[in-house]
Amino acid sequence: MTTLTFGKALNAGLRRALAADEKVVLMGEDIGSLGGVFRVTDGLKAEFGAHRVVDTPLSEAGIMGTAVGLAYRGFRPVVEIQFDGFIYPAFDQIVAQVAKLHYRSRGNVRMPITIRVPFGGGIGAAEHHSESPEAYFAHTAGLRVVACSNPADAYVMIQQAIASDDPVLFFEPKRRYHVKGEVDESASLADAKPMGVASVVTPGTDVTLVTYGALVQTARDAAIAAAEDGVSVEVIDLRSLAPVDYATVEASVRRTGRLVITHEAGQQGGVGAELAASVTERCFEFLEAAPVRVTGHDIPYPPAKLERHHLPDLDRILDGVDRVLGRPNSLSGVEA
Amino acid sequence: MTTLTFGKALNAGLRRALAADEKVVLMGEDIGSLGGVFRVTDGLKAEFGAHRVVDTPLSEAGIMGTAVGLAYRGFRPVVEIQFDGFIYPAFDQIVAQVAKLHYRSRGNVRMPITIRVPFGGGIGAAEHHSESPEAYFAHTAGLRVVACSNPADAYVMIQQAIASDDPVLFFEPKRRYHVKGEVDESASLADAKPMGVASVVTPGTDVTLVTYGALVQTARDAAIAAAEDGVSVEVIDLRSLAPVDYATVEASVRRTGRLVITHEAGQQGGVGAELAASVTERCFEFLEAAPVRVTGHDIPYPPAKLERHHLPDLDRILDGVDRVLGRPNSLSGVEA
Amino acid sequence: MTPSDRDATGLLTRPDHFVQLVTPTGERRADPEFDRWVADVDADALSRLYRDMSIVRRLDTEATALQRQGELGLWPPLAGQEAAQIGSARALRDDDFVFTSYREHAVAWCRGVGPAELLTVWRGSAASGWNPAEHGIAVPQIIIGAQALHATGWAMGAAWEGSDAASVAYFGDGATSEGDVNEALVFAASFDAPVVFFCQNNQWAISEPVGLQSKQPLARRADGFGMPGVRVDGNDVLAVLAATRIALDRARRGEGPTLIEAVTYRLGPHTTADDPKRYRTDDELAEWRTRDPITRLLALLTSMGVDADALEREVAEEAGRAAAELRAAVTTIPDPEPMTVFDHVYAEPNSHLARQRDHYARYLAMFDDADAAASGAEGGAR
Amino acid sequence: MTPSDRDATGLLTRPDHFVQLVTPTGERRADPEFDRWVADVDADALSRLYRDMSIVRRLDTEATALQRQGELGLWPPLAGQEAAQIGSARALRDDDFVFTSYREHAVAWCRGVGPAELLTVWRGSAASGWNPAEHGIAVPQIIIGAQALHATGWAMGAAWEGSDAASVAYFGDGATSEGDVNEALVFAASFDAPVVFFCQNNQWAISEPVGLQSKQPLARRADGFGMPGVRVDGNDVLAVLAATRIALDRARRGEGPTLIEAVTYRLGPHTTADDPKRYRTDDELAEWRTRDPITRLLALLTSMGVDADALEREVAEEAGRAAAELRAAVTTIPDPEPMTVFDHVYAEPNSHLARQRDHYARYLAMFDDADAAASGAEGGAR
Ligand SMILES: Cc1ncc(C[n+]2csc(CCOP(=O)(O)OP(=O)(O)O)c2C)c(N)n1
Ligand SMILES: Cc1ncc(C[n+]2csc(CCOP(=O)(O)OP(=O)(O)O)c2C)c(N)n1
Ligand SMILES: [Mg+2]
Ligand SMILES: [Mg+2]
Repeated sequence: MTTLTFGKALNAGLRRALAADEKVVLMGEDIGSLGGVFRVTDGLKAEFGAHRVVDTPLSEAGIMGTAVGLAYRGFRPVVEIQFDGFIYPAFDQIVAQVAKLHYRSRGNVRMPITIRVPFGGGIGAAEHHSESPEAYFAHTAGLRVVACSNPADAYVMIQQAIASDDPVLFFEPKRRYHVKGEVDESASLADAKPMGVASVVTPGTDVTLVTYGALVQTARDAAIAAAEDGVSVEVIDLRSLAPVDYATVEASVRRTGRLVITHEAGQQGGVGAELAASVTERCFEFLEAAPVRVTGHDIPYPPAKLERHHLPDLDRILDGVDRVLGRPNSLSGVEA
Repeated sequence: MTTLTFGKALNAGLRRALAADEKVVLMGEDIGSLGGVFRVTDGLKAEFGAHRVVDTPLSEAGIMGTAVGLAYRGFRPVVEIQFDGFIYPAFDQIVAQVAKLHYRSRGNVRMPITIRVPFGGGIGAAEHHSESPEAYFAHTAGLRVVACSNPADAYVMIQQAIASDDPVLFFEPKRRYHVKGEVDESASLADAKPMGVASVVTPGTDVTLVTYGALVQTARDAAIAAAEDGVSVEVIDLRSLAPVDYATVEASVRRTGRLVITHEAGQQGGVGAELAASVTERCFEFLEAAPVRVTGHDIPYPPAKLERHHLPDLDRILDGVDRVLGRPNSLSGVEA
Repeated sequence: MTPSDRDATGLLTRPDHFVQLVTPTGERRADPEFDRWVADVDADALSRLYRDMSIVRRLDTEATALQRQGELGLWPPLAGQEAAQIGSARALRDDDFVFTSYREHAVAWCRGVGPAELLTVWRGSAASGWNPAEHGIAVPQIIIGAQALHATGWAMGAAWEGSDAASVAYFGDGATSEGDVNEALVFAASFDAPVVFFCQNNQWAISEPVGLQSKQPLARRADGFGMPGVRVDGNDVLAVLAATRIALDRARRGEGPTLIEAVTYRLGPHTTADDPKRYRTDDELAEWRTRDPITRLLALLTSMGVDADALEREVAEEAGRAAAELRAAVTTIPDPEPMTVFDHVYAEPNSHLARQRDHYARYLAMFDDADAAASGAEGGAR
Repeated sequence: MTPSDRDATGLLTRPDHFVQLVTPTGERRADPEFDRWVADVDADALSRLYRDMSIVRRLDTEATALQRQGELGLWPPLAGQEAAQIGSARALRDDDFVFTSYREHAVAWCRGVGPAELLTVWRGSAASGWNPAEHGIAVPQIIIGAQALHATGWAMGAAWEGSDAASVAYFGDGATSEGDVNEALVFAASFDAPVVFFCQNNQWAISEPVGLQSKQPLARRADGFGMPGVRVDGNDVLAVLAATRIALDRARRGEGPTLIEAVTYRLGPHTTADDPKRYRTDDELAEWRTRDPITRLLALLTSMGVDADALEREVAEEAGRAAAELRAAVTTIPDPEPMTVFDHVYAEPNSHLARQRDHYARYLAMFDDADAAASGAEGGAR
């Protein structure tokens, strides 16, 4: 076990993937000499060379489109999108090419492309640097979408994503890059929990609280606070957003009968919408209350001084827990 | 009242909008001399000139980005995206610029841009010509998203969309372009039903069936078939997908206690997910069963000879009705 | 810059110059730079090119007919662009890789794609008709311009691997307005990628004339991106062959990308769904017919002493057989099984899709049950 | 093409030529084509440009300091690019419209944007600091290249309205690789849009040198798109002014777009979050410091007989006052009220957002209630 920051855990995972398979190439803006604006690829160009860790011209569609061509030739490109808000110029290449080419080629062409996206807010950034675009990709057939929440997962999951023969949107909660955790660098990938499986990170009995990415820590804190209030909250780190590990989620909801979902992205059509709808379909008889969503507002990401009024935090999550339990809450007495 | 096809009703609505406001300009590929590949803009260039009906170079981002500049100067651009599958190159300009500029400019810059998108399948088309991308936009704050289902609505709603000071994604069910209907060309816009309000197109008491676009007709047919089976289905044409007119939907579900949603787009994170989640939140106590979704599969749009195994049709909708009613259905006996 | 400014390979870097080795009436014009690249192309080789072009035109006509008869959902005819496609594709090696748009049937044909493979996608029977790895040609691309980036990425990878294989990106005049194509030029130049950008300027993008996309010859776009651009008569198969060989040679020698503009004309409609009468004149069409790539080659062969009548007859016969084969092939394309709609979405197991697949299978099974119950009665579960 | 190939306006169409009217040591170099465009720029006018440049540099330093002190969230310094920004922006009319990237503080300053307006967005206090209509300058653009299309659309509209106003799109060297910028060139050429594409080639896109984006001078990109391209010394305010005037004149006369590449250098970090030591050498920086745009202008003024010491003193004082004003202004920027987070998402009422807003108001009210209950106790509802 080594203690690593989230960012360094990713770096270590990328290094191992580069060493394990010479077809793995990293591509992106400023990932070489600079080591990425978050230093996630620090040192890798020096170690593996400019043909394995490739600084590209400034064009996201260009990066994604050439990654498709590289995949056609048998490479496993790992693409870094510098910030969440810069993924949209590559949207066409992602949804019409990366996501579809395996289907369009009847399985003859594989697109084992990993698309790394630092995502989410909470760092006081400028416009377009705090987006949570995961729902767009979870709605896109042909993609897998994962989000990691801690260094240990980051280290393993980035390797799993790269090893996957399907394209993976790999969301990294940028505000957690500096958080430290224990990482087992010696463990074998084969023994690791598959990236498609969710983690119950705090067991509980009264309410199931599902989240991913940066909010996993907030949800765990909320569970502790709720416990002080006599409410036992089970926190699930979803890890995979598409497909969702409903076995884990369902098992929990069947026990608790109550579901709260929280994410930074807006509510309307967010990942939480699918979760609420799917869990309702699967567990209707077990639900004591409608699933509650605690999300960012349906607004463009606000300026830094307002982001705390946008992002779900401990208090808002606890209010959601109160809502699902029918305890006094912000909407008490409001007509649904 | 005039009898017009869907396409001609749109043409008439566009003509009226062009005549009413000289700041209205139409932009797109092949919309001028050719009148659009579906002939929706037929004759308009001849009537209003090349500066009002503008054939553009072949670039969707270019069209959308210049439309933003035109809006900056006070124009009301109406952009045609030739087919649904070609909207993705413009995605960045839509979600990062069109959707956000009013917010980003603190209300100083308006983006009254109408984005016309022929959408959906059922016409035996080639790849990328049958997409249902509406959920991407419904998840994007700052946009309004509407879909029309009949000539009368098309005629009015296109004018309302153009008159709106907010950007509107305007989805036109391409397989209905040739369907005829009565259109009142003399009616004033001021008296028309707002485009944000849903329509109960078939009243019923047992099940609420919500849809939009091409499937409205299929849903109505399903209601007729169900009636023969003794089931009374209320069909709601949503018209506006963002925001959704929950007043109308809720009122219906409170009466029926059962909700079926159908759309062509995939299920995972589709518009139906939000509807199911929101209605469950708002009407939990009234629901007799979990909302049922009858949707396209979560696959890339399939080749023409398989599309009937992808698109919801009358039988699949009726199966959904059976599911929500707990009558014998395809999933009878299957563990949820 | 003077007209004699050429780079080391002898490739014209003045893209306004219009390279033509065979005139519309079939005369061979000497070109001090290009001639040596086709010095080996004797009457026999030219006859083979004539054969290629004649056959693909016949196949194209047949496919159009098949569409009119309802056997295909759609067909984008290539008629008029035979020299551009054959001349370029015949310059390729097996280990090169081609990324096309949707109209490059002749290129596919040169890559060994068979008739059923070719028609599958246009019949709507499956998402694609061939295995790209088998033929060294990607599945067709309908998103305008997207493949230019794919070709560039493939070429970057080939170079990184130390191979001297090259890729070719085919796209149209309209495609040059899309961001993707321009970004491909940027990446290719930056990485010295061994890719040939082959633009068939057929004068139209559906109803839009090339003048709406560009006020300059498209080949001139190359220089600003840092690569040579060359403008050839796209109806002159010899000029196209020479230009493509030069560009491929550059690529193989690590000198990077080249943009070729092949000036040609789409004689037919954009697709079988299009009516070109709405946007272009008969005169224009007639004018371009005089520059037909096939008749010009036959004229050249005649002037070289080849028995043109015999060749024409022989090739027409062969083309007829190929057309018959195509017609026969279309009906051999199997209709897809319903449940295959779920195949190949993912390369690995996917729990969500597996469940959806299972549910749909159960749904379909209802009809079997109902059918069984009604012992063969028509219709569905109700 | 020969070096004397110029179009009617006298604009160089050979973009490799590097236009410089004032050398780094402050000597005035004659240019037969450009001189007449700045014939009116006498010592007084030059002093005003010197004043502009000195003040914006001082403001830039102050803003960087404010960021270091935690008053701003981020600041992208313009130091080194004063001549490029002032020279171009001072060529504009009030009814022209400017679309910038994020680094064009000097352009904003020329457009009359005040200190608090300028800092608002970098402080994170609001989504934007000024009303574009009031100053003829759009809100800053962080999505690289997107604004090039906006400027083009605005210009198309201006021309359609019969106005002779023009727009300017500012973007960086890195931006030239994005599809949007290339598409803007396509649209602008196609519609003869009165837009000036003003590329500040400051040699770097964060850590990436311009050589990664292009192997050619960027101005050379223009020709292939059908417009003149001109390459000027971006640290020479006079050359920049001349080039911009020429381009604007072309635009106003309906002759369409122009691409200007202003060759300059970013002396500071990409933003206050960047450490340029990781990717560039001290030598390079030292070399560029010798080409400083401000000292060179002062040298020129001295050679023209202006009392440079006095001017320098006077302007330094004024710059000091402006900096103090900036510092004072930052604290006057109001912190936003929580509920304003919902303002301006839509121009028209929106039922969904209204409900969400109402729910959040109720949520916030809980804390007020709790606070009230605890009569002023710290913390939230619990
Ligand atoms: C991104 C995108 N936008 C629009 C279309 C619709 N479309 C299909 S072909 C075509 C014209 C293409 O013209 P060109 O590039 O010249 O190729 P050609 O058809 O002449 O071979 C258009 C606009 C598309 N397929 N993809
Ligand atoms: C679409 C997009 N991709 C990436 C970024 C991140 N980014 C911000 S500035 C920058 C470099 C821009 O370089 P250049 O265009 O030369 O402008 P400069 O900063 O030098 O003024 C990058 C990559 C972005 N803002 N937008
Ligand atoms: Mg064409
Ligand atoms: Mg730069």
